[in-house]
Amino acid sequence: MRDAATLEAALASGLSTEEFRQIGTLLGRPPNPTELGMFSAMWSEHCSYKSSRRHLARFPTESPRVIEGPGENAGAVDIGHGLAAVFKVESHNHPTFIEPFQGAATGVGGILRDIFTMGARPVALMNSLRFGPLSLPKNRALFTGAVAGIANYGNSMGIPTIGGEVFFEDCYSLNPLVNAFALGIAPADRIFRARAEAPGSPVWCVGSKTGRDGIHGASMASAAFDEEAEAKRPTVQVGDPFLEKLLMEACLELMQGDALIAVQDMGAAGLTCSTSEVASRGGAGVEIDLDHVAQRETGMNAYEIMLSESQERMLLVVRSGREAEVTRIFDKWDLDAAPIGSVSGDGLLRVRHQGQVAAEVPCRALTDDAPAFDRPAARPSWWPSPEVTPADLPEPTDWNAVVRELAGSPELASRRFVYEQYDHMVRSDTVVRPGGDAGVVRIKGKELGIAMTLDGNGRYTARDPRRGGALAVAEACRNLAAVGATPVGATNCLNFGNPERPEIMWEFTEAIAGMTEALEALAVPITGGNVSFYNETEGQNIFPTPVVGVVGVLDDATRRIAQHFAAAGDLLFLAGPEGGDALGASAFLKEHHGRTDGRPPKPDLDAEVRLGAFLRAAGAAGLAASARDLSEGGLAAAAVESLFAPDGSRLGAELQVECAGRLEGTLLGEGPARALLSVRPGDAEALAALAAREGVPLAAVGSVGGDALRIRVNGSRIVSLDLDGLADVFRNSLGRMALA
Amino acid sequence: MARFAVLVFPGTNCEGDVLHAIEAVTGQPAALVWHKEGSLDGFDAAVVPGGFAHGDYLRAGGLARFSPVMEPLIEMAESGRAVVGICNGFQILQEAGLLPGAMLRNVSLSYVCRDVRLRVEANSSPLTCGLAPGTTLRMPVGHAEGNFRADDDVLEALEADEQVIFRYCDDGGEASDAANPNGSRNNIAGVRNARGNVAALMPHPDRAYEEALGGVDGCRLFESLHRFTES
Amino acid sequence: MKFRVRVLVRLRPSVYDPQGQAIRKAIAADPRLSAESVRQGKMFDLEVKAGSPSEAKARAEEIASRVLANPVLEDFSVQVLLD
Amino acid sequence: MKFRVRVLVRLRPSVYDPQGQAIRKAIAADPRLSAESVRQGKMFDLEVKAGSPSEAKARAEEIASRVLANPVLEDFSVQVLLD
Ligand SMILES: Nc1ncnc2c1ncn2[C@@H]1O[C@H](COP(=O)(O)OP(=O)(O)O)[C@@H](O)[C@H]1O
Ligand SMILES: [Mg+2]
Repeated sequence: MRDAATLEAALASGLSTEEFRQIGTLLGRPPNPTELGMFSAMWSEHCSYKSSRRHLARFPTESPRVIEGPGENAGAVDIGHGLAAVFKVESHNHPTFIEPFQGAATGVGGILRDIFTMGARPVALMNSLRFGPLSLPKNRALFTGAVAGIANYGNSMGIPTIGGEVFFEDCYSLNPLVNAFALGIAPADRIFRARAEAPGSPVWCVGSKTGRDGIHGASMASAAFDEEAEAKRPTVQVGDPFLEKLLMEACLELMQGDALIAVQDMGAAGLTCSTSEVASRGGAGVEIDLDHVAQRETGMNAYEIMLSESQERMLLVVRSGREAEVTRIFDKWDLDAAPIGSVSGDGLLRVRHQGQVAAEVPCRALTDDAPAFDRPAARPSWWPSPEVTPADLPEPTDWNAVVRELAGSPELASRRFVYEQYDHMVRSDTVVRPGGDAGVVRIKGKELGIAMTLDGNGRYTARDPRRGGALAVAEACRNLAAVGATPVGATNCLNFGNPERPEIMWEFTEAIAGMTEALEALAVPITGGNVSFYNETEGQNIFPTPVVGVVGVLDDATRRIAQHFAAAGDLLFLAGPEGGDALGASAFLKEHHGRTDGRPPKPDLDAEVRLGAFLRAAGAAGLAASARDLSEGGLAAAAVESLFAPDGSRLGAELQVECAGRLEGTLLGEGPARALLSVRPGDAEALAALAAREGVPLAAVGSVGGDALRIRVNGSRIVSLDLDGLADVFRNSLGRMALA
Repeated sequence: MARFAVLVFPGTNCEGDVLHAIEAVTGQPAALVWHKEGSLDGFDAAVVPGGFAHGDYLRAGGLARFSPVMEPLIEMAESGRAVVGICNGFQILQEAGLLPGAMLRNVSLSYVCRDVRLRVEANSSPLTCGLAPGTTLRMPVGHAEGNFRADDDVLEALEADEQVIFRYCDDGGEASDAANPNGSRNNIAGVRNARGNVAALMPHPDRAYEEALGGVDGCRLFESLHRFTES
Repeated sequence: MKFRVRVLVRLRPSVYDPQGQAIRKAIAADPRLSAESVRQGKMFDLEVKAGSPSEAKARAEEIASRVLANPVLEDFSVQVLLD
Repeated sequence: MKFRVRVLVRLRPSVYDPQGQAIRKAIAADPRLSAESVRQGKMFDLEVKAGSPSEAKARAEEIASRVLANPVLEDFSVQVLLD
């Protein structure tokens, strides 16, 4: 083995003095440079969750439906019919900032591998995006590049992207967020796990060849950005969606039989992470010889091979004697596949290279023995932020202008520019397309539909992390209810700043507390997720941005609730508690007044539970012609969104509301637990009875029809916007800003 | 009874949709055929479905012609049986020389997935033989390279010979610029060969064959294809 | 022997080039830059086994005409790189 | 005066080129063709107004570094075409 690594080298690789000492204790000797590199990657924040692990333990993770909770490559829940939905969300923030197209694309590639390693065929994708304002050319390049990269990868894979979200705030200018979500379907009794048992079983490396790309990716994602990091930047990983498509087909074909013991994708920290995790989960060891790893470049040393983050690779643990099956299937798909070692019984990860032992480390030392901190958390002095009420604001005079401005604002304009670049129809199962509250895919040959949504509001969380966390969960569940679906499981991606700062840790723990309260109230278990810390560039931290992905089922997908107005003459109802006129941290404040302050609305979890039950019952009974949840932009935004259907058809509407004081709160307030429904006149009575039974207040707020969006307040018309003009503003503004 | 072959290249991703649509619409059997097959014996028609054959690397459809299955596919076309392409399948048939023209990148330079409206221009093809010219249909597109190009003289000949079978049009049936999702010359969305047995289009009838998907106009194309194989 | 050969593939002059157009616009948007026209093409660097430079060129021409260029839209040129 | 300038943009040697890989594999299926390696790049033909060839080259270099090449992944070279 090579010489011992020095403390200086350890510090330079991101480890602390204490961690370096601990490694020495675990090994009984100092590590050599290759081993140091392996520890540095595996003990990085990104791989070890050292600042977050204790706090994540607070999430509720159980329900009768949960098959696989946090800990595996992805979570899995039972959706009936003998099927499981396997899903997870993951961040690719730092790579996207370095190279938006490839960074975002490889984020999609990575999350898809997490799904098909579980034996599930991916059937849907979503993504949650945050960028700085589009007024800056750099942000436009990041935004358009990331969207094109996501499109390129998902479209090539033949998996529809059916939902997601995009927001713009100053704080993301130097630190954009790209969180990618994927969902797959597997037979509930054939979920693959990444556990290497059975010593002697061969270990294979399959897929792409290993190159020098992305070495240090894990540690990069665990450090704040500065100019020095920019200079150290690793070779960017280039995605190869074609190769991944073949890899997916080959793996899924192989998984039909029983030749495999375990499968683990290679993501962060590449071979190091996949071998040590697969072994330590199974209580085993692994011995590999790097000379057998197919290499794309010449002269790679052990350190480089062990830490390469070349994309589109998988580690397989094969049942002894079944190697021929692996060869046959990978040959069919023209993919490299080679045995590189075997499972051992000694618990060690032993790495040979060119006839020498290049590293020998207990697998558990890399994984389970990684440090875990309880970092100090401290509430910042500005908290709580003062409430904002209309009395603090100049009163708008021209409401036509206000509604038009908001309909075309970065916050509220249609995301068509984005989702039309994503193939959202491939697989011919998409029954609710993007542009609604949640996307829905059906399962051919069954009545079952799967609904999904991805939500988070960094502005809310920045002003009140606990409320923001709860509201993200509440909104996601509300979005599912608006299509008639029942939430069955959730995943989450926690995008935060530098955890070494006590106020960031406070944001983190508060957000988790809020999320937990809402998850418990709504009875939704967390089955996995991802934490992205160090979203800090040049000393500026992003808004704390938890993103929640919730998956729901529709037992009868034909009973889904439509997301757009269905027929002229239908009546409009606002369901949910009165007094939802909160304006703190709202879209209106931001887009009209240029302010992001104030306190977000107080979550009302009981009301959310009742609203959800009401919407599902209304959907099942066929009483709702359409539904939209109220969120950013309140009632006015929900109305605008409901006008323009994805097939190009459109219907006008007239909102009629009563308002004693200022109008802003009534039209644009973001109080939770509310939805806008359209209803056939003949069903109105039954709907009212249902609302009464479920304890949900219901107010008549107008009707569908006409060639304009009209708003009448206390009987007098204050808004009349013709549909052609409004359609252009709503549907085309984001594209115009992006391509300016 | 007609037997349909649905070809699968590495990177193809709409084979399941096409298979399902054919079976659901025509009630006839269809089978997936892997690109390494050297024969299409026993099939009455072949469909080349959408996706990203060979990743669409180099050019969309550009690398598929090296597959063994292309030889029997060309024979099938020469024998007068129906050969049909959808989206990437269109590009593959062009690259193989079975259909005229070539696809450039969309003028927007972006992938585009949305519903478009099509006008049937001629019923002299396996995809349109059951449809009256002038009929309009709605179905999704999904492509980045669907910008149909051919030299002026080629284009003139195609038009004169009624080889253009579909054009992008607006709700009123007009082939306007606004209705053109990719910049195709003459709003061309689908063409056939001179003999009238090979045809393709960029939009996806395989994504519009059930109400649940938001439209059923795609059924008419599969019904036509079925009728063509019976004649 | 191995030879390095460069193949350049261009859209024929009569063919509209949407990518070149978009780049020209992007250039025009930057006051420091300007270009009268832009045409985008593709470049391929091949390594080819052959007995002589002229044989390498012939092999690359075969590859270019069969694979790399689409004759409906494109022209190509081939050059053996002697380093 | 107008000059024609050619800019060649290549992936840096250490960067993986999936397109080149796939092309090499596909042509290996044709017994008449073979290449040891394929790397794909881009080519741009610009028309640039300048007082001299060297000024044209400098202008094109500016365009290449700001617009045509992605410095994270790519290198470029510029050549004034004298016809
Ligand atoms: N925010 C979170 N909530 C719940 N579970 C989480 C969260 N973040 C990470 N996890 C779980 O921790 C495990 C390790 O995550 P990660 O390292 O991102 O997986 P991968 O190795 O696939 O990248 C996974 O099982 C993941 O679901
Ligand atoms: Mg994983």
